[in-house]
Parts: sequence; structure tokens; C-alpha cells
Amino acid sequence: MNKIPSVGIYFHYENNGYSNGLNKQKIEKYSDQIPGVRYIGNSHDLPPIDKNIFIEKLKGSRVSKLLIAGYDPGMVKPFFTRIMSESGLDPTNITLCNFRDYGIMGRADEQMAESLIYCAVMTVNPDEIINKVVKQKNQDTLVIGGGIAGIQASLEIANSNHKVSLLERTGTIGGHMAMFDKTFPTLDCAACILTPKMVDVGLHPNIDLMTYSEVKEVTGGPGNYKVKILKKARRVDLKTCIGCGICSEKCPAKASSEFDAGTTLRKAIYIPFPQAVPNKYLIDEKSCIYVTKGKCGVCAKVCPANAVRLDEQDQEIEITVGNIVVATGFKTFDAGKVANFGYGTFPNVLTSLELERLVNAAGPTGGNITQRTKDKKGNWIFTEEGAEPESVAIIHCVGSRDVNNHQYCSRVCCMYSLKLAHLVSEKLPDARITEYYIDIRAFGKGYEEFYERIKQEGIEMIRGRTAKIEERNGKLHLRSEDIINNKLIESEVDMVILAVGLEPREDAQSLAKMLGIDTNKDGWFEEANYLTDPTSTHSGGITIAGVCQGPKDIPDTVAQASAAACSVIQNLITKKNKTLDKTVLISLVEEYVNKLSEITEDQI
Amino acid sequence: MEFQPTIISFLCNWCSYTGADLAGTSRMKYAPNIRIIRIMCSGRVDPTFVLKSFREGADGVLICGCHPGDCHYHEGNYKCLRRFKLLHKYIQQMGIHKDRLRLEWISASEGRQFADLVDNMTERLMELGPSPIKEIMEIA
Amino acid sequence: MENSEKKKPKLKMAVYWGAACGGCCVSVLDVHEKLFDITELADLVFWPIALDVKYDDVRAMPNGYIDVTLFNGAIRNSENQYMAMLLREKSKILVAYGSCAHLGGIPGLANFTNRDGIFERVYDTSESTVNPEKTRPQLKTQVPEGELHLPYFFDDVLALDQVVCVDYYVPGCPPQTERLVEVFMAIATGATLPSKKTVLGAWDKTQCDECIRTKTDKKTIKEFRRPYEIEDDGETCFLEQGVICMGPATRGGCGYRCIKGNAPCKGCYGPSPDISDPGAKMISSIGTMIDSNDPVEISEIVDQVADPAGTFYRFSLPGSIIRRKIL
Amino acid sequence: MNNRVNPGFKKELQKFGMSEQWNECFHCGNCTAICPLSENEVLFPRKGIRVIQMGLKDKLASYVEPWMCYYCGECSETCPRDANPGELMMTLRRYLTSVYDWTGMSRKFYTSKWWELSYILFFALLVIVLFLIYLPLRPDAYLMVNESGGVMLNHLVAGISGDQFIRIIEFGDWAMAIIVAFILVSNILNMFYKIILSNKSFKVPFYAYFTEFWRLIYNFVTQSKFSKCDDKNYWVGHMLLMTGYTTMFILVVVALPAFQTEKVVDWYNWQRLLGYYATFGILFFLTVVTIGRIRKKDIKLQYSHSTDWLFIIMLGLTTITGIVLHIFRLAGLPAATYYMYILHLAILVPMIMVEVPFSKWSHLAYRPFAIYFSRLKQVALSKQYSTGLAPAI
Amino acid sequence: MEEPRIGVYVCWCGTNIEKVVDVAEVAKAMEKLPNVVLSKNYKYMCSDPGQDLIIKDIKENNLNRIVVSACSPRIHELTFRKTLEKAGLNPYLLQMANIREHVSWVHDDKKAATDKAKSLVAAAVTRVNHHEELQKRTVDINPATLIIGGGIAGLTAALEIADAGKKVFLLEKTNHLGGVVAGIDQSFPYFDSAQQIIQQFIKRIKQHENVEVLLNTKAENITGYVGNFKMPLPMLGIDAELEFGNIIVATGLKPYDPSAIREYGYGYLPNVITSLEFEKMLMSGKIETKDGKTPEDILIIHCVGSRNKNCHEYCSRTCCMTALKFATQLRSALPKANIYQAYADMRSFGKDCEELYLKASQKDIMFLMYDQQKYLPEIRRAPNREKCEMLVEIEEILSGDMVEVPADLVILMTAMEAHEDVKDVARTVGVSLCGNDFFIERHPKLDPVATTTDGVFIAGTCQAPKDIPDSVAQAKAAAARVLSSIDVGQVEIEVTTAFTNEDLCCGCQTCISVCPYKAIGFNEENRVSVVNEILCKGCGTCSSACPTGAIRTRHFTDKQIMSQIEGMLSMTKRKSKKTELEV
Repeated sequence: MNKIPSVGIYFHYENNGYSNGLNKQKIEKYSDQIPGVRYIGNSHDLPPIDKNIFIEKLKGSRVSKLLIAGYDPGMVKPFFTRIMSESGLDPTNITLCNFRDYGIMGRADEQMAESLIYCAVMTVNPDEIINKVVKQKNQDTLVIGGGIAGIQASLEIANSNHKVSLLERTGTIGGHMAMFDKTFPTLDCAACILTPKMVDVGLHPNIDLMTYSEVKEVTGGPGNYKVKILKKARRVDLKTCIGCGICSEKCPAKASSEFDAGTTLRKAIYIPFPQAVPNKYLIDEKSCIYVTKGKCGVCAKVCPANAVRLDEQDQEIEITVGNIVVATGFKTFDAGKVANFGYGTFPNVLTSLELERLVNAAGPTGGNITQRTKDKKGNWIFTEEGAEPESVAIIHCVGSRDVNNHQYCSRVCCMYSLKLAHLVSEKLPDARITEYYIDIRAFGKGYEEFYERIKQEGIEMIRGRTAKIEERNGKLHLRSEDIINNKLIESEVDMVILAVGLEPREDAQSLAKMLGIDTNKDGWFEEANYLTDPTSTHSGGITIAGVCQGPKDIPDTVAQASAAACSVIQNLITKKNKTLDKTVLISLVEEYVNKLSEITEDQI
Repeated sequence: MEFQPTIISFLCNWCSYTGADLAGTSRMKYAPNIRIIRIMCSGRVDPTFVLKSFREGADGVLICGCHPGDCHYHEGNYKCLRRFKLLHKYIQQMGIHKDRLRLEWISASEGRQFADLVDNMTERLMELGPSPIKEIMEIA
Repeated sequence: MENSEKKKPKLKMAVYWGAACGGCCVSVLDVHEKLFDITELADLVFWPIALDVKYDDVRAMPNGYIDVTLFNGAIRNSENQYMAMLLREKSKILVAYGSCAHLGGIPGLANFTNRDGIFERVYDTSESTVNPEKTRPQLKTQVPEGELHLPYFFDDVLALDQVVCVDYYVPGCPPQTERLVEVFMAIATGATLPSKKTVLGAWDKTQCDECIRTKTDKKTIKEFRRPYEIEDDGETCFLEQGVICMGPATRGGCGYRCIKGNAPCKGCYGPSPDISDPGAKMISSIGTMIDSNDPVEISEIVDQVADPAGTFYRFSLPGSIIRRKIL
Repeated sequence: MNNRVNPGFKKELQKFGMSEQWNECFHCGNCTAICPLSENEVLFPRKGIRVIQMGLKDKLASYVEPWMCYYCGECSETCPRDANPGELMMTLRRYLTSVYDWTGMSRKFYTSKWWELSYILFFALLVIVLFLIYLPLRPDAYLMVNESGGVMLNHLVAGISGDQFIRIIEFGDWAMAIIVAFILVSNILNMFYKIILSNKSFKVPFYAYFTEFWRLIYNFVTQSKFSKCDDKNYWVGHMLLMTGYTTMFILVVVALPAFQTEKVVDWYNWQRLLGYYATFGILFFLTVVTIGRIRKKDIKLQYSHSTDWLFIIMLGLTTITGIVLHIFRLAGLPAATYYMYILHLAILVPMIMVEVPFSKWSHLAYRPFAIYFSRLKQVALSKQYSTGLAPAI
Repeated sequence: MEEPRIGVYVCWCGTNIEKVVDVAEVAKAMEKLPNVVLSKNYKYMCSDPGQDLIIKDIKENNLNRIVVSACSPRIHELTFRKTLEKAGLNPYLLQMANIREHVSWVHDDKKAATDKAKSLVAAAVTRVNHHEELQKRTVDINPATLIIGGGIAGLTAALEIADAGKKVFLLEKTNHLGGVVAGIDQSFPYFDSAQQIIQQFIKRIKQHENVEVLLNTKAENITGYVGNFKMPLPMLGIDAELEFGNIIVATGLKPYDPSAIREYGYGYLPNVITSLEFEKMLMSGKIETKDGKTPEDILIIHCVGSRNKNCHEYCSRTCCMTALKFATQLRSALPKANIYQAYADMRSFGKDCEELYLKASQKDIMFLMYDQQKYLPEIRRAPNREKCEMLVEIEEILSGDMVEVPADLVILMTAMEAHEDVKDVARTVGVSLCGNDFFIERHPKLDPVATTTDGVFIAGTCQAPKDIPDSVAQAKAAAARVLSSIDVGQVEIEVTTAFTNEDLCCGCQTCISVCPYKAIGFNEENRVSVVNEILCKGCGTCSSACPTGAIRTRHFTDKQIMSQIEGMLSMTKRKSKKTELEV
């Protein structure tokens, strides 16, 4: 090592709590003792405000390069670019070393931080050292989650002639997309485009479909994971069930239908929806009288194929796979948390998912949009005979863009709200439809055009968040500011739709722990690198796809699912797998880097 | 009952047929007088098909392709245009009103334009009245 | 040899003309010395141009009496129609002989107008006519000798197969005599005949197959020209010189006579087997060759084809899909 | 009107205690919608925040809406961006007080603690000095105890009779009231000019000044707007406070001879009962607010400007010294009573002189007038609407 | 072939069709048509039971032709073809009638709709009589891949494929790699150094043994078909040719030229710059006006060229976040400057992007909202007495005021738009463009990276504007497809191609120049044209152009289409007296 670099290093810490656990002094001290490196300061002690201090410091320490390390060090880069430029140094000689990469964020991992700094000083790509390559022992893949992301990833891998196990928690694949009526902005019916894919999955020779199953435990490492799977008792034999539906007809127990977002009731033995894959029945143990009270068993008696296994128990099986694709998706925000909207109290305040089912021809009212009415027992239910709403209000950003709930934007609500407005206006041409929004985020291909079209269809767009919903004389009373027209709107409507945001599933955290991947502050799975590797995790054998990484619309989800499959296929072709070496030793890194930079110097 | 014309139309698979599908998925209403035949490209439209349609009793024939420059097969729509011009001259010589045969460009996103086009053509054909071709051609 | 041939009964043959120029009959005569070979094998039982056999004689024949009838000429009037039906009844094989019987031929171009139009032109407005009373042919005329009948003049000209079933077609205006001999010989020697309704005496492939002019794949037309507008080198494909030649869509068999004579093919031999409308096909083919993507320019080029119907349907108008002008 | 945006204006407002989150508002309109007091033509707080963010100073001066806000805190609680609109309204009220105040004192007090403190100190010292020099304690003060054992308050000063003393204090009261009133009235006229006269976009019909006048009185007395806030307890507390100090004001200014009597009257006598009521009212609400401001749980009490504390302290001290004074008097301790009396006044006088015309307490006048002016504006605008003269908003 | 035995199935599609079309009547009317053995209607033909019904009928009734009248064949033709296959029938013996998109969804009149449905189904029935069995074929895949465009999407795709050990040719029309990202200083929302990222990519690409980079090269004259494409490289010699099996198009987008917008004065106001020009300032550390002054007031205008009918109607997706990034960067570089943003709707939708918006708000940036369709901000030179360079008039929506903003520097957040030469690329790879000149994906939702041309995939912004992670995800998705096809090694090719009947072809050679894919060659020996069926994409133009009828397009023969016309019109029997003939 003849050339000693003269690098100044500055540490930037954002006040976001990520850097709390880290022993900053240790890292700062370490970096200062790397030959040729000068510690300039950190943002706590020396905030980047007065440029003259820095110009003098740089000149005094005779550095020609600058390294900014820490959490999102780029936040202060423009300041230093200017400093460099004004001190007569080459402003492009600034390197950023972001601790957000390589997952130091969640952990107090000084060794890793130091390694990154060392690599950055020596201008070596840390990937080459910190990632270790392991052999791909097992060529099978596990896909967790049977929504559109899981389906796409499975098909992608299976089509390249590799075995895939597709795990789905519920009784059918399809996920949220199957529940939607139409998809924006082209308005093709979700089922029409999704069901062929589902059927493909069901029939694919390379896909082993495991519905009604959950991951219990994951051990092993990239290329060779052992996964314990809980196969919940379906209580109906998949092979013998012919899907005739007699059992369901005769079943006396009812429960709210998950597929219809709770707008209807289903039987205790049921099929999630007519195009379900597999198209077989299952028993919900929570509502089944036989399971809860030990008597009934009507279904078993009437089944012509003798497929009902009332006493079936949960099973645990173990499979070995080389790669895992996580596509667990999301759940919708619980609108009840916004007390001012009265969801759950007022019968005709619905979530978007409920409306989605309501407009669907296969939904609770056969596609008629009606208000909830009281039945004889006093329950509020949807019927085809219910009154059609004369006015519908759609409220955007429910649970999203709100520090009291989720600060992030859920990315899809604007567009699906516009779509729902269109669907409602199509079915109820005389209804007055109003959308209350903050910003319309119609960003995708053809989205803006769709927005313009919706506006032309006579749907009223009001920029103003609705603050409160009250019920007066059976009508819902809304109050909001119409910002653009400078007035206060007090409107009475028959139905309010809450455009609820997306949030991680309840058990996302525990799954992340099981798999050894990180989650961000909102609970979404954290990708290896936001920009360059949005579908991988630091464990090369595990990729993430779809909304579980962050809210997304269908095309983005599908693209991401294919991208996740790309990493898997690459691993399968090369029979190699890589993983972040979390137990990296700084001394080894130094040794390795030095060797590496010598080689490259020789080559030059 | 009011005269209801029948329009045979040839739609290219990539743009116009998709555009017509879009009109459907967008539930845009238009006159029920059109009968759509899917072909891969407007370049496949043989004048024989047009004449045959008139002969079999169509009151109008509509050919739709991708917009110039957008052809999925590069230039099929231009070829269609050239044939169409010659054919159009011929049918006028044969005493068939020129508005009974139309060539229009409909892209995959022009569901609305397609619906308007059908309505517009239907209206025109209603003005023109039933096509006599089939009866005249019949040999007693 | 003679004996064995004599054992076979002689064929009975008839030739008749409908609306025709007579060229076809002449083409039959063009067999020259081969006529003797034919008469060796066949008896001509009816041929108004050559034999004095009356319609009544024909009527008197038993059904299927005639083995082969060569019917040339289109159906223009009730007499043509009547005779076509009569001969159909009396003949085992009815051959539509020549373009007129095949597809309507030149007389078929009368389908651009109708009976009234023709009469007006012929009996009123033509430059050589003096007819102040506007007399028209009468179907019945009383003369001292009795009642004279004229056949009814149809509005449309029809091809033979539009009034009766036709067994075979021999196209051409007129048919190439060699082809006639070949066909006749085939029938006479009892060779297995192709399935009914097919064209005999012509190839399945079209003119270009025989044509020796050099052809390339650069069939693009920027300007349509009449034959007199080009300096023909006698070697380049007419289409490649911008001259509309029906050759590609017209059956071979004529020995590309016109082209050999440095005139483009007019299409008398009719279309190849699977084509239902040779004109439309040619419109399609020629249209494709237009070398422009600009709508305005295309229109200009198309305008150079003065008479598309007359050009592309010269011999086939009655037999085509739109067989007459809509008046 | 100069409609140039002014990003530097925030610094000005920051001096008035604007909260850090002032620019976080992304204008969803939630605050305006949730505010029960916001109504058409009186849209706030969002519009106010917009004016702040854009630094439209001139527009702000004519902006009456902050006075409509009684700071229930609901907007801040539900604000999706924690921009704290309620607090921004509070800041605006401080700022507007300084805008209306032509003397410039208000601005000084709000933007500088030291100015305010020294002003208070000056008046306190003035009172003390005046008393010590011109109204010294008489040597035989220990004798000034009446038959019931209470101190004869009016006879503690050397050289003058009880009647004279009352008259001197009464004179002081009135002088103070007149000065304060003068400043307040002139400021209100300034406010009137800024809100109504300088705004050319509407013209108030003359009759409206009279027809709407009852609102001024009505709102002053009932604070009915405040009662519309969702937190009714707060209104009740404020009512106690308001009636308390009004009672006290009437007692000490209008009915001083009847209030500050020689004799200690029976406890059930009206003057003692009223006095107790006022003391309770003031003390109760002050305690509630003080606890709230310390605990910072209630959103409207989370952010406390120095002037807020000063007001609480001054009013609290006034009340406490009053109570102590009362106790000393009942206990028959003339010297202690005398000094406590001076102390009481030394706090009361600067409080009145600072808080009422220039600081937080001035809202007692600005609020009802703002409602009055805003009604005038509304009447004018709706009249223009009906006659088609309204500028398009 | 044996006598046709046709089965007709009319789908209800739940209520989608059944509500408007009398499906039972349609099915009944079909029974009378020749060769129809049975005609049924069913609730969901595409469902498993629906398909099972067809299979059962085929087996029990010896059906050999199937007509399904349901939704658009674009949706379910493949589904039913598979059904036929399962029943042992050739999949091409199916014809679909589209009575949903073309009938029930677009018509209200039940009678008219039913009549129309009848005629469409009848047409399908008459057509299916003439259907022929067609055989599937496969070709081998050349494991090399051509990637067009060396931006972030192209680089990502190239690395993914190359890392899997497969050869990649990376074509870039300029003289450097990196694309738009190479001109960017930092990325949002984490402010990573885009330079560091892109340079790392480029370094890896250049060192990669499996990647061959071809700079200054345009994609031209690509011939061939899926699995076996070729592209000549004339600059490397006459015969130099690239051979590859798949193509990924990642040509990206370019910034919009704002000089067309009069209000902004770009081009003649020196201190109005575009976002990419500002990136250059950021990189150099010299943020200053043309006169070298440090700007005090900086205005960032959103939606320049986007979301406006006069420019581009679409949203360019990244500008809002870039603008927020700029504001944050400016605050860091110039702590005391006044920073303004004029926006239309703030579209900060990505992961941690709303947070970036909040962060920017906390940094004392003045957000002003304007109506991007009606009132654009108007920039004019400031009079001399003003300290600032320019004054901008903005109709501010949130306050309802017309305000004036001083500015020394105005940054225009320009839209992304297609390159001028994108049409050439589209033509040479055989992919269509949409109205905005973005490449059209095979399916806007479920297949965003494939195109209608087999073996050609799209990645990154050439499909529509996108930010870096979305481009990268798409590039990886395209790479997944390519890798999967290479891994399988074979691909099925188009069946409905053209072919020549050599007994009819006269050798006129009209067809040869007609073919857009150069799939037709001339056999000098037999003097006939010959179709290369692997190159042929089945457009059928040659069939129409052939004057002898020698070229037929499978599945779209004259006979099939003519019978379809006949069938279609056979159902409309008009009872009208002979009317006056028209002139």
C-alpha cells in the first residue's frame, strides 16, 4: 500500500431513532485510525450549517476526498458538494456510506458499519466481501402467500421448469385481487383476468399447492431451508371432494364471509368463492357446530363423495427448499380506528373492500348497490331489495397520510376510489357521487387519463378531507372544506365509502423474525437495497414480492413478483446462493479489501 | 319498425378489436347494428370480403385498423388503405353509395371513439336506407 | 385398331351460341384438319352455325341424347335462357365454352346498365339512329303470316351457370383451340374426367407461370400507365412497368397470347380455382402494389385507374360477386 | 394589495411563539371541517395557516377568523400531519393583538419577555413608591381595628381620612380604566379599519352596524360561540373565570366604596359573597389551566408562550394576595394588611396595564368585536351575493 | 376430414351476458344450423364445471368442432383451447363468439342484443365448419440476449442475466452507459448517490465476462423470431452479425423540452432551467444563477409538460418526488435560501416518500398549489428595482389568491417523454406503441414486461414513466422471463401462419415485398414463393395480396372468413319490400 488516501469522514445521524443503539464513538474512532482518513465531525456536534468552518477544516486536514457515513448521509451531501467546490476540491469526490443498506438499521452492528466504511474508503464494492456465496443445495422454492404476487412468482419459477410449493393461509389462492370487481384504469374485471392464472397454478405440474397452511418455523440457511408447515385441518378431503355444494346447502351454521368482506354470511362448510382454486370445500372450525359443540355432522351425512373428514386434525409437515419468496400481502386498515367516521356504528359507512363486493355481480346483492337495511332480527344486512343510495361519498386517505394512523401513502386508494366512483355511477347513473381527497395520486400508465375521464363523467371531486360523519335522520352527515371552491360543505348522503389504506398483516413481524429479515418502521418487509435490489433481502435465499414490501398496485406487484422470481431463477441456474455475512469481522474485511485493491492496482 | 341497418365490420386484433373490447369493458353503449369479425390485421382484409358482405345483405361495411404508424405488423394498415381506395372507387362505379364502406383507424385505447363511430355510421346508414344489393343480385 | 374404335358408339355432340360474338364457334372451326379426327369420333347433332337443325329437332331428342354440348355465349334474353335449359335437359355433359358462357364475358359489361338503358341508346340516342316514334322491339308482332315472337330482353346478362347447371367450363375469349381438342379427346376417349364444375382446358396456375417476362419482387407502382405510355422492352413484367396486367389472376392455358403480343393480359381465362372474384382479388393485389403511405398520394395514384370495374372485370362482371351495377 | 409571498414572515411569527410544525400542514382541510365554529365565509384554521405559510402580511392584518377560535384543540388532535392548527390560531391572535395595537407596546411585550417584565416591574414599583411616599402607614395603625376585630382598611394611611383614601383609590381605578379603555378603543378602531374599512372587496351596509350590534353584547356576555366547542367543561370554566373577574371589576371600580368598607360585614352579605364567588371562579379555572399547562396532556395546553404563563402568574398572584389580604384583614393585622394591600395593587395594576390593553387579556374586547366585524363582513358579502356584486371567491 | 359435428355453448357469464342477452334463445336458434349436434347455455363456461361440460359432451357426442360464445377471445380463447386439448381435440377446432364485450356490455335493448348475439354465434358456427387441425411447433432458444438501452433498466437486466451465466449483448445508442440516472446526483427518498450506484453498475458490466457492450449502436434491421434473432453489425464488417434468442427493450425516456410552454420562458430567460440541468448544478456544487450569483429565491415548478392536454396528458410519476428531493438538497446546500414549490397534486406515493414530503415541509419550503390545466405560473423578468431576477405570478389554489413569487432560479420539473426514434426501435422489434409512444405491454396488469411479440420484453421507463426501484423491478422481471425461457431452452411458436400452395403459386412475387417480416422467399427452382413459417407472424397481408389465392393464412383462410360473413348475415332476414333503387 504505497498510496495513502487522504479522505475526510463526516458522520450524519438523522433524528429518527435508527442510530440510537449504535456505539457511534467507537465507529468514529475506528474510522479516524484508518490510514489516511481524517475524522471531520458528526452532525450532532458539528451540524452542516456554517460552511466556513468546514472549508477551513477541509483545508486544514488536507483531504482531497470526502466520505459521509451514517443514516441517509445523502441528506447533507449537497452542502458538502458545495464546500468541496468552494474549497477548490473535486466535488465529485464525495462518497456516501449509508448504514441503511446492509441492514444495520435495526441492529447495533458496529463491525458491519466499520466494514462498510473501510470498503468505502478503499472504493471496494462491499457486496463482494460482506456477502458470502453458498451452494444451492436444494432446487425447490417455497412461495408464501397465494395472492397475485405469489401466483405470479410461482408461475414464473414453475414455467422455468422448477418445483414450487405455494403456501396459502386461506382455503383458496387469489388473495385480495379476487375480491375486486374491476381493476383500474382499464376496468377489466379482476376475476376475468385473475382466474385463468389461478387455474394455471392449480394445474401446473411444477406447482405443489398447499392451501389452508401456515409457516411454523424456518431453519437452515440460503440454499437449504427447512420449513415446518402447519397444515390446518380442512376437514374435507381435497381428492375426493367434487365441489357439488350439497354439504354447504344443508349446513345449519353460518359465519360472516371473508371473501365478501363480511357483507354476507357463508356456511360453516363453504367454498370461499365460486372460482376458488382448489375448487373444494372446507370447514371453518370456529363456526362449525360439530367442532365447537361436538354434534351435527350433517355435511358428512349428505356428502355424496364421502369427502368430509370431521375429525381431521391439524398436521405439521416439514419441507426443504432452497429459496423462499415471501408474498404475504397486506390487510386493509381497520376503519373503526378513525372514531370520527363512525365505521361500525353507522350501517352505511362502508370500507372500499365492502363496496368492491357490493358492486360485484357475484356479491351479496348480485351487483345492485343498495343500502344496508334492518332485517327481522334487527341486524343490518345487504339485500337486493334495499334502497339504492341517491348519493355516495368516497373519502380518501382513511388511515393513510395521517400521523395518527399511518403516515405513509397507501398508493392505491386514489385510483381505486376513482374506479369505485365510476362503477357506482355506472350502476346508479342518477346518484350523486362525491370524492373527498387530499391529493389525487394518479401516477401510473393511463391513470391520469382515467382521472380526467372520471371527472368528465360528472363525479364531483372535492379537495378536502372529511373530518366527521354523523348520522341524522337516517342520513349520513358529512362536513368538509372544499378548498378549491373556498367553502364549507355540509352534505347529506346515503352511503359513505372509506378508502382504507393498506397495512402489514398482524403476523408480518413474527414471520420476519422467523425468516430473519428486517421490517421497516411501518412493518413492511425491508428490501436489500431500495433502489437496486427492491425484491431481495439480505438473505439471498429469501426474496420479497408485492405489497408485503410496501403498498403497490397490481402491475407493480406483478412486476415485482417476476423480479423476485428472477433472483430465484438465477440462483437455480447458477446453483449458488448468497447471503449477508452478519458476523463479519473487520480484521478479515481489511485483509480482504487490501488484497483486492492490490490486485486491481496491479491490473491497472 | 324503423329500419335497422346491419354493419359487417372487420377489426384488427391488436388495436381495433381491443378498442372495441375496451368499449365493452368500459360499458360504453352504442348501436347494436354492428357485427364484428376479428382478423389479425387490417392488411388481411381482402376486397372480396367486403363485396361478399354486401352481397349477403350487409348495409354497410366498416374496416378498422391501427392508426397509421401503429400497425402491429408494421404496415398492414397502409396496405389496407391502398386497397381500400381502389375498392372504394370500384364500388362507387358499381353504384354502391360511398358511405356504405368505411375505413377508420381505432386504437386499443379508443373505446369511446369506436362507440361513436358505430353510432355515427349506423345513423348514416339509416339515412341511406336498406342496401338493395342482396335483392338485386338474387337471380329469380 | 379401327375395329376396336368402331365398337364404341360415336359421341353425339352439339354446339350452341347464346349472346356471343361467334368467335367461339370460329375457334371450334379453327381445329382445321383435326375436325376430321373429331368427326371420326363424334356426330355433330346440333350446331346452328353449321348445320340446319331446328329447335324442334332438338326438342324431339330424348333427354340425355346429346353426349356433349359446347355452349358458348352469355344469357342475354329469354331465348338464350330457353335454349340453355333445353340443351341442359338433352345433354349428358354441358360445357360452358368461352368467357361469355363462363363468366359473362364482354356482353356482360352490359350489366353497367339495363334493358331500358340499352334500348334507349340503341333505338334512340345512338348517332346513327333515326327513330322519332321511339319504337321499341315488341315481344309479339302480328304480321300477315301470323304472330312473330321476339325473345324477352333481360335487364341483366348472366353467365351460363347462373341459369342452368354446368358440368365443365372451358374459358377463353375464345378458348385456345388446342385446349378444345385436348378436352374433346379426353371426353371422347373416355379418360376419367375431373370432378364436375371444374374448369377444363386451362391450367390451375396463372399466366405468370408461363410468361417469360422477367419478374422480380419489386412490384411497386407509383404511377399507372396505359400500354401506349410505356416504352416496352418486351422483357420486363408489365406490372413492374406500371401497366395493369391481369395475368397474375388469370389462368394460364392460352399460351399467354396477349403478352406474347406485347399487350398485357385482359383476364379472359378467368380466375384460378379458389378465387371467387377475380376482380376483387386483382384490386387487392394491385392495390397492395401502390407505392405510397400518404392517403392523398394514394388517392391520386388510384385516380389513374380510370375504369376499375371495366379493367378488373372485363370478362367476368356477371360472374362476379357484385354482378351488376346498382341502378 | 401587495400579494408578494414573503418567506421571511415566518420569523416574525416565530417571535410570537409559532410552533415548529407551522409548515407541516398540507392543506387537507380537516381542521376547518372539524371545527364546529368554522362556517362559510368564516373558514379557519386552514386558511389562516395558508396565509402564514405564504407570509401574506397584509392579508393577515385583515384576517378576523383567529378570534373566532376558542381553541378547543380538536383540530390539532385530528390533524393528520400534527401541524397543530389550534396553536397556530393562538399565535395569530398574539400577532394580531400586536397589529391592532398602534402603540407598539403589545409587540414589544409579546416578542420580548424582558420588556414585559420590566414594564410590569415599573408599574409595581410605581405603586409601591407612590404608596410609601404619599400614602405612608400611619404610626397608630395598630389601633385601626374595628369592633369585630377586622382591620379598618381605609384608615391605615397617615394624614388622610377613610373617605379621602377611598376617593384616591377610586380615582386611581378610574384613571386606570380610562387609560386602558382608551387604548383598547383606539385599538379596536384600528382593528375595525384593518378588517372592514381597508378591505375594498365589500362594503358594509349602514343598517348592519345596528342590526348586528346585539351580537357584540350577546357574545361578550354569553360567549355562546365558545359553548359550541365540543369541550363544554372548558367553556364552563372560562365562564366562571370571566364572570369572576367581571364581578371583581365591577366591585372594585364601580362599587368601590360599597366594597371596600370600614366594617367587616357578615359573611353572607352580598359583597362578601360576590367577592368569594369571584375569587373561587378565578382561582378554580386558573388551577385547572395551570395543571393542564404543566401536564401538557391536553393538546390546547401543550404549548405555552411566556405571556401565557405570565398572565396566569399575575392573575394568580393578584388573587392570592387578595385572599391573603382578606385573611390579614379579618385577623386584625393592620400593618400586614397595609403591606399586603400595596402588594396586591402592585401586582394588580401592572397586570391590568399590561394584560388588558396589550396582551392576552385584550381578547376580552377583541373577540366580541371580531364576531361583530365578521358578522358585518358576512352581511356585506351576502348582500353582494344577492345583488351579484360579489367578487368571485 | 370427417363430417363436422359441432357443439355450441352459450355462456351467461353470471349476469354479465344473461342480463341483456337471452342466452337460452340464442342456444336454441343454433340447434337448427347445419352440423350442429348440440347447443347449450351455462352460467360460467370458463369455470371448471363449464369446461368439464364441454369435455364430457365431446366425448359422449363425438363432437369435433366447438363454438363457445362468451367473452372476448382475447381473454378466454386460450382457456377453451386447452379444454379442447384435454378432451383430445385439436385446440384450433374452436371458435369463440364475443357476446359480452361486443354485445351485452354495450347494448341495452334485449331484443337487438339477442339478435346480434345470434348472428355472431351463427357466424362462429358456420366458420368452425371450415376449421382445420393445426399442430403446435417449438423452436430452440439461443441463450444469448440482446438488451437495447444502457440505462439503469438495461444495466440491471444485463447483470441479472449475465450473473446467471448467460451471454448478453448490451446496445447503447450514445457513447456512454448509465442513461438518465447517470445525469442524476442523488436519488429519492434516501438520498443515495445515484452516481455511486450507476458507476458500480457500469464497472460490473464492463468487467463482466458475459456482457458485450456495444456503444454508439442502434437497434436496426433485427430479423428472426423468438429464440433466434439476428442483427447485422455493418460497422464491424459486412458479415458481422449478432445472434440472440431474446430481446429486452429498455430504451427509456427523455426529458420533455419545456420551451414549448410560453409561460415559462425556457430558452430566453437565462435562469429558468430544467430538472436535469439542475442535477448538473448539484453535482458540481455550484448552485448559482447565470451571473454567478448565489440564488436567494428558488422556485421549483411541477408538472412541466405533464398532466396537461397541450403537452402530455399523462403524469410523469417521478417529478413530485424529485422536486421534494431538490428542495431538501437545496436546503442542505443553501441553508438560508427561500425555496418555493409550485405543485398541482403532490404525488409522493412510494415507500418513505410521503415521509420525504413531510421532511421537506419541515425544512421551511413554501408549497404553492396551482392548476396545471388552467392557469400555469407565468414567469417574467423582474424590473431592475427588484433584487430578484424574475417574478412569477401564480394563481394559488389553496388560498385562492393570485400571488407573486420572486425567483432567482426557476427549476422546471420536466415531464418524461418518448425518444424520437422510439418508433424505429418499435418497428425493428415488432412491438406496438401506445398513443404516448410508450411500448405496449402484453397485459397492462398481469403481464407488464412481455409484449405481443414473443421473445421481446420491455423494461423500465420505455413502458411508462417510472422511478428507479420500479424500473429495476421491471428489468428484473424481464430478466426472469428471459432466464426462464433460456433455462427451458425451447419455445412454442405461432401456429396460425401463412403457407403457400405450390400448385397454385404462379411466381409473380407480389407477396415477397408485402411481408413485413421478410418471411417469404422465392424458390428459383420451382419458381414459387415459400413462406418461412417461423418468421411469419400470421398477419395475413400476403394472403390478401396474392392474386392466385396460393397463399393462405392458417385459421384465417378466405373460406373461413367468407363463411363467417355468410353466417353472420344469415340471421338477419329483413322483411322489407323491394324499395326504390338508390342512385
